[in-house]
Amino acid sequence: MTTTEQDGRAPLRSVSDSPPDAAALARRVEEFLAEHDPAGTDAADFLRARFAAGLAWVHYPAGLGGLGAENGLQTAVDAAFARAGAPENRPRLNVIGLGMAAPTILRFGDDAQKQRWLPSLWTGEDIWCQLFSEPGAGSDLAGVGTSAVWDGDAWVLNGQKVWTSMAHHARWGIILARTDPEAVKHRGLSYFVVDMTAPGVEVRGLRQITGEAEFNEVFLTDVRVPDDQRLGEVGQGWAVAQYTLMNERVAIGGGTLPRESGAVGALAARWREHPEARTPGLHDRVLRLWVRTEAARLTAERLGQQQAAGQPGPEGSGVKITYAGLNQECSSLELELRGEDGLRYPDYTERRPEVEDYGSRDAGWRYLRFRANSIEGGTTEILRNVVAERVLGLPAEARADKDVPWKDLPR
Amino acid sequence: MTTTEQDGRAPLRSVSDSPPDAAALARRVEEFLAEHDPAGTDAADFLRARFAAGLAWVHYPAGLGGLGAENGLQTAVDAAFARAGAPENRPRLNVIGLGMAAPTILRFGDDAQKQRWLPSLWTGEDIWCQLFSEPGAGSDLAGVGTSAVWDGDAWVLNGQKVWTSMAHHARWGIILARTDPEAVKHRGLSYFVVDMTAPGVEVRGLRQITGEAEFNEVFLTDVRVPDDQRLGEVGQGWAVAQYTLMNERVAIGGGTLPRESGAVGALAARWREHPEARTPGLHDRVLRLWVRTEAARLTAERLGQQQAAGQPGPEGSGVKITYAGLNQECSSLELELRGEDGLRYPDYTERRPEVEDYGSRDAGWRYLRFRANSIEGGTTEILRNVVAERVLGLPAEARADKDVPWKDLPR
Amino acid sequence: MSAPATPETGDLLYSDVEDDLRASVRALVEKQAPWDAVLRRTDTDDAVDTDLWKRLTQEIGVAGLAVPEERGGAGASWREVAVVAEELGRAVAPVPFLGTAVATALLLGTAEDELLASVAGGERTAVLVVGATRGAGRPVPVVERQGAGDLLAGTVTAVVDAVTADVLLVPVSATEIAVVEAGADGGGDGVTRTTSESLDMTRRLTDVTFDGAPARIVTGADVDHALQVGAAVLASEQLGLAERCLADTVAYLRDRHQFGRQLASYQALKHRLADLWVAITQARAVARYAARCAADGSPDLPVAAAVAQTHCSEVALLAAEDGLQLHGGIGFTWEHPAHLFLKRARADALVLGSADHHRTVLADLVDLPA
Amino acid sequence: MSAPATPETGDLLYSDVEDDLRASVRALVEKQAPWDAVLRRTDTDDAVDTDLWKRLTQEIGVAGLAVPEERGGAGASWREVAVVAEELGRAVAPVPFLGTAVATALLLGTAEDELLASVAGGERTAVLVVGATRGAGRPVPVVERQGAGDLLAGTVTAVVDAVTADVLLVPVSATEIAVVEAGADGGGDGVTRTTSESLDMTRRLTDVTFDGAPARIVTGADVDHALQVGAAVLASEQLGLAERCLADTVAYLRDRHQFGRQLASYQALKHRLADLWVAITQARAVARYAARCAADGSPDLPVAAAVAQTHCSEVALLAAEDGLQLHGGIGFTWEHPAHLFLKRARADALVLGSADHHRTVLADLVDLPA
Repeated sequence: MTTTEQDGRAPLRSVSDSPPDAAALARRVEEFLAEHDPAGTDAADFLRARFAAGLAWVHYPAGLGGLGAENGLQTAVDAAFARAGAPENRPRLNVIGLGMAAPTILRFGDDAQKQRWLPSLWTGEDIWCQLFSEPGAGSDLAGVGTSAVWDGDAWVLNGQKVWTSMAHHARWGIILARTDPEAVKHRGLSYFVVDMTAPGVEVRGLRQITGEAEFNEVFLTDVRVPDDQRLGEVGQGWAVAQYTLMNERVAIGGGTLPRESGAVGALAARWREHPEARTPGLHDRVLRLWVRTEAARLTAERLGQQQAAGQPGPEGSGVKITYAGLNQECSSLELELRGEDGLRYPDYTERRPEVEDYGSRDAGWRYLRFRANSIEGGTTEILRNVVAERVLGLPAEARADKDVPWKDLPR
Repeated sequence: MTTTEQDGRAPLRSVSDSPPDAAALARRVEEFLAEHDPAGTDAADFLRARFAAGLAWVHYPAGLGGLGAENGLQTAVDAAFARAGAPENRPRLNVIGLGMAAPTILRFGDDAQKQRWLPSLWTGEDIWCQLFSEPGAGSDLAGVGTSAVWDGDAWVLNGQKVWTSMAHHARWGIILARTDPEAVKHRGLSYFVVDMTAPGVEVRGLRQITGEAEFNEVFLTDVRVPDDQRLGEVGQGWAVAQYTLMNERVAIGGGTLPRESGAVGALAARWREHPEARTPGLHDRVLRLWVRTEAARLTAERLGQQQAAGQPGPEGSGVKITYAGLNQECSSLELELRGEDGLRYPDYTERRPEVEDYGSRDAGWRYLRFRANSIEGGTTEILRNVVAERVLGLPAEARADKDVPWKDLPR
Repeated sequence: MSAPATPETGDLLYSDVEDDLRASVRALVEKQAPWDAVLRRTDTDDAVDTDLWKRLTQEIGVAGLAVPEERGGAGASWREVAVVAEELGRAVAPVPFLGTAVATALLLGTAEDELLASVAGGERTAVLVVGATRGAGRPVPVVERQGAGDLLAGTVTAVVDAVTADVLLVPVSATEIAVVEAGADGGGDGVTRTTSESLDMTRRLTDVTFDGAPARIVTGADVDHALQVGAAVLASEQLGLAERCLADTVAYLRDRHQFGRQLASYQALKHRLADLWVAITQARAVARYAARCAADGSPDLPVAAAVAQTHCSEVALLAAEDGLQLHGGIGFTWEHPAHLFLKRARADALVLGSADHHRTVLADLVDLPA
Repeated sequence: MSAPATPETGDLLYSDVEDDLRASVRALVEKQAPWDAVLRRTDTDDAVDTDLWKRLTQEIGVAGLAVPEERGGAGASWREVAVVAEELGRAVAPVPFLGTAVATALLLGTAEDELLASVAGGERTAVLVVGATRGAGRPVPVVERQGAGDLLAGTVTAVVDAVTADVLLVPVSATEIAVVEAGADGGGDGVTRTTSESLDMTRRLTDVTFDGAPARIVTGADVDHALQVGAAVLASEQLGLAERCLADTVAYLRDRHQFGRQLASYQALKHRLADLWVAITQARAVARYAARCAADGSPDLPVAAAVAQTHCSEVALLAAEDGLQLHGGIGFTWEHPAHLFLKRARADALVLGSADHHRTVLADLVDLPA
């Protein structure tokens, strides 16, 4: 499949042989904006044209939304488009697609797959989700049991996934499934792209302790997936999934993070606004959390500077552990400051949450939601293992699952 | 060997067939005191006579310092002697002998051994020490490497022991040594009584972080130990040592422990005496430690009540963990309250400490000394394992030393 | 200034009678209100399990344990009340037991024998109308009396166990309580009750507004004492909850495998559970001591209650938070009971005064001034 | 009242120049003052390693790093000073570096160019005469001036790095400093110094008594600013110490076997070390930020120094205490270095103000009032 004028996409612009530098990119953005007035162009058309012009992710190859430029140059391009009032590509709704699916497709997909999925992914026309975790495979992701069995002309998938963000919005899902239960668990996996509108895919909201259903369970019953929706070789699924997860790390930018951002902000604001609730004991705890948050902020800043200087450090795991704890402790103390108000709750009715802006939510909601911070995206316990083993070089935990066929493991 | 009048001991009093109850014991004490005026009798003579009368440890058999009475009846007997101003048997200096060696001799010794060692042990004429820990075998006591080799007419011991309290006062030592390095480590051990005045026994003070030498290192070089100084069978040393250690547990009496005893007492006193040092932040910390200490006190009381009611609970490990932490945190906070004074130290000169009364020592000394509380007598880490495995029934730690000859273990 | 004297500790163990009582309560609660039933109820408007309450009071007599036989009770003591609280905390049972305990402690000091007997028998429920976070040792806000008659006017927010109370006990001065009949349908003359969603779904808070409500004025009630007794009872509830969280977590970690190993075999998790177990043994000791002080009229009750609340609040919260964490993702779902315990533990840490409040009270009681 | 503004962070990394400086200092210190030599010195009366100090100042120039070239220094900055502090903390080196840093920060604000140059060159050492625990943000007690002349009278207790100082800088009013020549033998006219055993054996405290000591009065010195710079330098010392404790402990646990396994393979120990490592990455970030604020004259220095001291005091103490614990019995012996670090860390947590003091200072600075 190639991009054509018929399907509404602009033709590929011929690009010079050497990748553009910052100045050249700035010129291209300027030219593009001159040709496509953000105010006067349909948003979808604008985004398709921007993709075609190679200004989507400039470090991607030409023809796939990029110009083969250096990775660090994207920020300035995005800023220029933002200043011009250009439409956005639903970055929050498609965070999985943009952050995890796209780099995996680029790395493991063939040309047809890249051409098929990347354009509509980047423009936000198609939302993506990630079907990895299962009820029986959380921290131990390689233990997934969803089966994929070859049936003449397609893979037939059966199983249950859980903790799937955006599944109720998604057109496509990346999925890790077991193609060989006789193999040792890391070697019996393969990686597919599932059409979330295909027969047999059922998405159910998963109600959580806040009362809402932010995540989903996804049930797969005899879902047929063509072989051209496989990424990577059969049995290579674990390596592909590892690559996906490597891209999960939150990128920490080079700019200065605001002091008092995050959960301590609401706590400090409450402290300032309610002198009647102050006690010496609470004061000490507020100050301790303020200092720890400031230390965490400077640590994240330093990590960003290291990454920018090409010294990627392993501090990321530490930063995640720290922020999870701070969110939990700050919101808990905030409830205490609120006293009677802290014992009320707005509404436990089951519903889909509208936005992800935690700052606007009730203190009780935040206290509950933040409990997941030390579980989602790697539990604090697993991250401590990571630090101990990969950073400090301490011996790995003993494992009993290395030389046993997956089907024979205790579950 | 039997007790005779020649060696200064009173002849055995004939005892009735059924063991005496509390009232009978009280009468016997009264009679004994009438016959032996504490004020007018030589202390050693008095103690020997008390042993012979079976009023030393009334639950021991007749002839061995006891009358076969119930265990709980000793407290009243001791109290009656104390009220009468009877001489003491050096209980603090001989804490190892009275608390650990004696029950082990009673349980594993033959008649001759019991008669040989128990009388002079109880009277305090002979101080005992315990030669268990080694530089290479701390928490993992069964790994001891001190060797005992049979050489015609005696065992020849070579090795190094460490953390030996009282060794510089001791006449006898109980020792765990390896008689079979080819066996798996728990099975190659035997248990002996060593004459601390024998050739080849060298006791050196072990200086600790307070500057003092409270403990010792004991070096054994070709020390000959006759076979009649072995307790238990050859190869049974581990079981004997386990019995000794079981007796290490601090007995918690039935009486009411004083509120604010222990390290929090000095902290609270400092707080009361120095209002100029008070800050709100420190106040909160003092109160937290006060509450934790009170909780620990009530927990120890409850444990004592359980034991008195014949429901021995496993709470002892928890109590030890808790007090170690409280001692450390209270003394550390006390240094902070003291400010400048907390930065001074009386004297780091190497010397033997006179007494064990921590309350009379400088705050800095206590801070340093209490660091050992979470190491000596079972580290906090090992005790957490004990609670997790024996109380909560969680799986034991994986071990690599179960089926390997001791000599082949990594060290 | 000097170190406080050491009061006699008294018996901190459970008696055979208490063990039997525990078994009865547990059997009834497990049958009538297993956690999934408790959870389902939270999505309804019937916040209180009135059926369970009826059986607890009438079959087991839980409301009359601390009331002498001659005044219509069972003639047991606050020790037995505390054992029931442990079991109800274990089950996060949605019944007005805590409020009844406080009201009973209050009524015991008055001459309200008829009311006391009916509360003890479970025919009526009564509740002290003060805000949920109010702890002993601070002046209790009072509701205004209108004119010469005994008509009340004012609002008390966030009252525990007021949803279904028949009788409201309202502080109107430092020494006087107004007794207000709330009416069978929840709205007596001049009384409006508004029950809103609460963080702790199993113990909702009610705002009570009086607008000319007729009342009978009673003297002899000691609100601070009642709140101290309540703190002792609440500490036992927290103990029961913490034990449940630990037991559930141990069971889960033994059952669940990751990387081919039982989760329970990971030492870092083992040590966390060991520390939690140690904290719970302490919670048991302080809760038992507070209960025995309440039972024996010990002058050390103010200290015992403050220590118990400070300590048990933190232990219950730790048990609930660690329990949820160690369950991983499943503990974050609505359909798992972990959140019921978390919400109760988080709220309980504020109910009847926060740990911070109780430490401040203790500072005066044990002569450790600011 | 509102949230504080966010100052620019600046560069928190180490430059190549700083890396080279670190390597030079480490090489010298490892050769001249390995831990067993430091330990042996503590049993002598020569508390300060004057020989090491001479080589540090003359071969590497550590005393002049923050002094401009035109005033006799190396023209580097407080960033480089902080790197040296890390290395000296790592070695608990008994040299008057911290005192020199504070004195230098003070003198930079005055016209005392000759004295500043001689301090920068290591020919003389100077020290600010205030008690060891005094932190920025509180009024500094002053020594009395006698009569019309500039003769001092009074005692200042527990001064850091005063053992071998040639020049004493004594606050005599809110804005004035008296410069006192202490004399080569430690006892100038009217000056008595008494150095006693100190908890931290490698940094002993000195009581300084003035009895008619002649002095030269100097203006322009900002004691609070000097103490803030000192706090930033001390934070780096604490960072270095914490890193050393972690490294030593990791090495020990990898080497030591119990129950047939490396101690380093026990997950509970692994997680403790992981947490310590995380805390140290934070200590590095806050210490670097404080150093950069001192270097660049940032108005955020008071906040940065208070945050750094609060955090690094606790991290260094944790590293030293956990380090000793995880070494087991051997760490409790005199002949193992663990106690050198423990004593320094425990003392450092009070030097230039405790964490509690710095939190109180922060409360004002960031508008979180009591």
